[in-house]
Amino acid sequence: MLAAMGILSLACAGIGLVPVLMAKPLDRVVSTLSGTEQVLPSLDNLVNLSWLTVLAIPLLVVGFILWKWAAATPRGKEQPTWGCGYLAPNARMQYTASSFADGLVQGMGWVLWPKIQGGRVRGFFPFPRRFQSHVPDPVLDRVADPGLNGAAFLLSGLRFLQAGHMSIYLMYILLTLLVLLIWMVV
Amino acid sequence: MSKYAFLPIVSGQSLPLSDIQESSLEDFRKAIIQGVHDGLRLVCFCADAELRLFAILAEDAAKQLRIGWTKLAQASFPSITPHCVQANLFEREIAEQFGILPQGHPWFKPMRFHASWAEGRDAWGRTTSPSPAVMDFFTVGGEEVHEVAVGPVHAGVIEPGHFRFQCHGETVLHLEIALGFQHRGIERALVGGPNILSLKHAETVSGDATIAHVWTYCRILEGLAGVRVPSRSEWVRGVALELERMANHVGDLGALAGDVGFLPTASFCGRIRGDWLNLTAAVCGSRLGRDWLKPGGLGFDLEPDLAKQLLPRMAKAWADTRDAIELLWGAASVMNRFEAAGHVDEAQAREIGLVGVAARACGIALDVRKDHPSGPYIDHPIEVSHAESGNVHSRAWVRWLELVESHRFLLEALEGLALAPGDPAPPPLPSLAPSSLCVALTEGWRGEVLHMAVTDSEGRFSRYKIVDPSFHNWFGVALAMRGEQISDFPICNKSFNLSYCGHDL
Amino acid sequence: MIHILLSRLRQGHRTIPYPGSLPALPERLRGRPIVDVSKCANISGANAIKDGCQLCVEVCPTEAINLREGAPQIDLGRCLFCPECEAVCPPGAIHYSGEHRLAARNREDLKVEGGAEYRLAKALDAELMRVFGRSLKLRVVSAGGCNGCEVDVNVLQTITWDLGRFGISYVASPRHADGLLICGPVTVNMEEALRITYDAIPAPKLVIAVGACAISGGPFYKQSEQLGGAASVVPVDLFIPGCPPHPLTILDGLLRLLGKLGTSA
Amino acid sequence: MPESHLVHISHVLLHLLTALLLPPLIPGLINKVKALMAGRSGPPVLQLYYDLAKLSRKQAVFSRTTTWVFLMGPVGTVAVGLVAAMLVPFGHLHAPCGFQGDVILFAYLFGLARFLTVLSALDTGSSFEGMGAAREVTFAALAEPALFLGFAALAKSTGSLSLSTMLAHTGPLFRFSGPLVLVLAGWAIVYMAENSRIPVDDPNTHLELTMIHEVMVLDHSGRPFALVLYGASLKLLVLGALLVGPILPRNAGPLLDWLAFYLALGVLAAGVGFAESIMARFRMTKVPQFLVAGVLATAFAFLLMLV
Repeated sequence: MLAAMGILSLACAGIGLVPVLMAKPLDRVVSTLSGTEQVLPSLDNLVNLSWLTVLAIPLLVVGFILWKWAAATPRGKEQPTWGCGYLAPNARMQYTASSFADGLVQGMGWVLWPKIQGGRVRGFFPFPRRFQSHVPDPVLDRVADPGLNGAAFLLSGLRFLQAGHMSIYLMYILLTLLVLLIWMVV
Repeated sequence: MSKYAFLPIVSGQSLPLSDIQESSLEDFRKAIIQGVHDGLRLVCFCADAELRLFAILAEDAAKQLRIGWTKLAQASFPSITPHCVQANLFEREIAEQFGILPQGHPWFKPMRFHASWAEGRDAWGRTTSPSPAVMDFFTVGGEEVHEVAVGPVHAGVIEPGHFRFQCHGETVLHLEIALGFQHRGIERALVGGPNILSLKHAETVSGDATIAHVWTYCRILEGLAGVRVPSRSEWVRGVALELERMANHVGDLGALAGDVGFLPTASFCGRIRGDWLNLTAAVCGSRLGRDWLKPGGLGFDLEPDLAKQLLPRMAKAWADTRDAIELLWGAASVMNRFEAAGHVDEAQAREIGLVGVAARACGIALDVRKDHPSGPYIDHPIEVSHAESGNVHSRAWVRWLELVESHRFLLEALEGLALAPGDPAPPPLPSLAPSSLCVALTEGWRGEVLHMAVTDSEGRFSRYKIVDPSFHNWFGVALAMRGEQISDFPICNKSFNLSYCGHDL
Repeated sequence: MIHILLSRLRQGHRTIPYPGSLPALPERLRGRPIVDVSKCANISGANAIKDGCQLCVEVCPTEAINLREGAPQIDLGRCLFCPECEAVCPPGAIHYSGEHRLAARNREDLKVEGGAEYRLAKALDAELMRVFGRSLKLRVVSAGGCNGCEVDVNVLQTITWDLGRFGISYVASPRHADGLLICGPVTVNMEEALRITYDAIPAPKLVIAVGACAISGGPFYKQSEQLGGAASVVPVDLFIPGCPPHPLTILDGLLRLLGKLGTSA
Repeated sequence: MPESHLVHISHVLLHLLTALLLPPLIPGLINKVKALMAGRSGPPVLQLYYDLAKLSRKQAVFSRTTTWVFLMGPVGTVAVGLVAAMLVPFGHLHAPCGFQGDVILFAYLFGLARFLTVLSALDTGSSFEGMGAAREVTFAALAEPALFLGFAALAKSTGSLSLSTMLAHTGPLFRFSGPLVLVLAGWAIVYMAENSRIPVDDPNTHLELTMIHEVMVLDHSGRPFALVLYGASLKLLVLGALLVGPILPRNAGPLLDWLAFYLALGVLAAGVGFAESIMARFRMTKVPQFLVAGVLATAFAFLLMLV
């Protein structure tokens, strides 16, 4: 898993840093697929890709110099992350992934309809609670799944047609042929 | 005979302990639960080293307090908190200070994280000294929730405290507050007093509310010593208290503007607050009013000449204040922010016993200056300012209304003082009544400041209890954040602007 | 918008021209106390009290006054600048001046004696000055005081004092800071947090203790709940006495440290 | 060497020097304007230069939990910012590097910088920095379409996909027309969001819970932090050049062109300072609406160019 991700990210970095190398082969793929010489403007011409490469070098050089300069800073003793001087920080004080996404989830709430449980604390001396939120996939969970389930439910009503007797199936074929014949004549 | 077993008493009154009949534990609990159920407020509930429990209920409508006490047979009693939320912190304090266990307390956690005062008796059975703010916090379980732990060292120039948010994304599911970092032992230090340090300790309960606490402390001593303060001196004390209110409210409104990034009011108010502080400094040499008040009278008088000098300076400061704060109400972008955050409803506010600006912003017209008046407020009543919505805007608006009212009071007082000749320096205070109890309330700029002292057979404090308004109100901050955006916490917190040191003592 | 511009016109430019000229200080401001040994009843012949006079020592709430060779020596690190000693002294040997300059680099320099010159804070050495001369970011840590010092530390950011124009500002993260500004006596409960914050600041770093609490424990010096000042936890480079110090006193200390005021007393 | 080459080289040199040295001046200017509006003297205009000089001499404290990724954020931001600066025309006509399609590179360079900053923030494990990172990506998801739609409108107007042509030769029809105003309005919103200015973020309140950008760099110190600060000011310059590009007079002569450019940047900084002085910051939940307004403005511009 990690190796595959690593290879992909390396490829991304490669395309990002030296896009010139990728432009020609990509153009060839496009022209082969489309069958003609030039359907789309050549990627090579649209963006002056060699510039990107030229700029990537100073970016890396500047980055390297700054890195050296910043890393060469005299270092004091390592300390815990600043936590307002509190004595007993714990693991629950790390920001969570769900919280990280919450801003966008709330913002897109009209599409995503997040399901939230246990968010409200009531009473002066409340009992410990659990908070749980879940964002169903709007396409899969909200359209595709219910849609297919609904279809399955409706269609299951037609189950009786599947009697399992060869003769009845033959009759279906005959009826179909008849219908087609009538339709052709009309 | 009233339906409450507790003895009526007024703010500033001292009486021998023997005059207050001891209740049985059962009656004591009943009186508190029934009283709070009927709309009285639990304003003080504490223990002392002899396992006595004292409770004071405020019957605001009748302008009086009700006091009762009981002596425990052992170091535990059935918790009142399940029936009366206002007892929550008081009971945890009692447990922490004297190792007395409130059995069945639903939220039994330390509140200041110090070792028990009672040798070898700890309510949690701890043997080592506790680590601050290290406790079992309320958690909302689930892998998606993250906790945000803020403090003790906060971003701004703010006192230390620990805030634990249960969050999902930007939404706060729950906030729990753990304080105690400022605990420096003031109540313990006052036992055995008054001595030469006691006045300084009263001044430093909460530095920004120096006058409110010192005045209350002075009234305790004056009550116990049976001294009456000349009315002119009381006027001057009123000036001190209202100047303190002016400076802090102006500062708070500026800071609220700053927290929403509204530069004009933030910049102007920051400076104008200094003008009000400097008016205080003109009288006593200290911008916070240190050494201005003294038991029995004043440390520094506000002579007629000085009063005349202060009037034009105050007029200038007031003109600037109006100008700067009116910008706030005119800025739609600010109003949007203020109205959106930090809501506490009136029922909640009553149940948890909010006081001061925070309570008045929820529509509870509660003000010690009107409900338990003393000194200049008896003859020159103030009008209680309040708002209805219980959000950040209401708390800001109440501050503004109070500024207007305090300015009116100051103008009247300074004009009066400019004509009245000064009082002679107060004579040294006679010794305090032995085996007595005195309680005094003052409406500081944050809200109700309560001090209660019990003296021993030699007239020394055997117990000195301080209840800063912050003690009641921190719970309000936590409630106001439920379901809110975490990015609104700073303005929400600032709109309460509670004292950490006043809570931690 | 028009209202805002009009307001700006009315409010005007309000940054004080300090250090070019001194702002008006309250007349009753209790600045640096002055001990006039010649008037002291414990020493001089004319006023001498037979068994020796200890009144100032006795009324001082924080034991800031000691008798050295008979004459009072006031430790400004402990002094709360209350009027007790001045009021009690029969011949008026102790007197508060309006002098706001109080900051010192060493704890020992905070002692006021009759005749001796007060050693004000010296600037940083050349090496540190090269680093911090034009840019000093401070992390303020409130460690158990009464929030009085915080009030006046905060005030320096307002338009009147405008700390930023000297290249000094307060920052949120200790990683971004060049020093700690500590208020409060350092409670037991804040000790570890203070240490964590100090360690989180990259070297070279400065520590500034503001107020009597941060220098000596202030009015809480007898309490076991506190540690008696910042120096008990971290090395302190600048002491600014007061309870709380006037903003001008704090500003004077900071500017002195950065060599922006010269060395004259 | 012919004279025209010398002139060209001197322009490139000036461009390079501007990109390297000018950025820290911009926050200084903004702060000065804000100070004047507040009625204070304010920090010196050169304060950020002083800060950078100090930070380069200081030690850095690294968090135990961080890895090399932590350093990638600041380094990447500056490296990427400098390269992006080479694509945008500053004063006179062309940028040092201009080619068809550089606009896409430009946009993705910023994406790359953001990605590195976010990674670097997440590397610390702090809940504050995670919070900042989440805010950054959420808002970026709305700011980027506005940038692209603006580019699309300009591309349609100039028939070019090179920033130098798009910004410097917008064509007489497009210039001072409705679509341009819409593009600039949309980009102004992007400018405020990307540079963490009011009303989106507040660079002055250093409160962990409310910030977007600064909260992501709470753990950086010393030289890496210097790079963060410098990178942020570089972004002000580059996006500023983008914003003032289409309205600058070109071909008035090299000297005047450069002067006009610097002046326009100064006016922009003053404008930002002024805007920050008169309005409050939005509530965090309102920020997306504000950004969507930017997207809509640029989308309208693009539609207007199509018809």
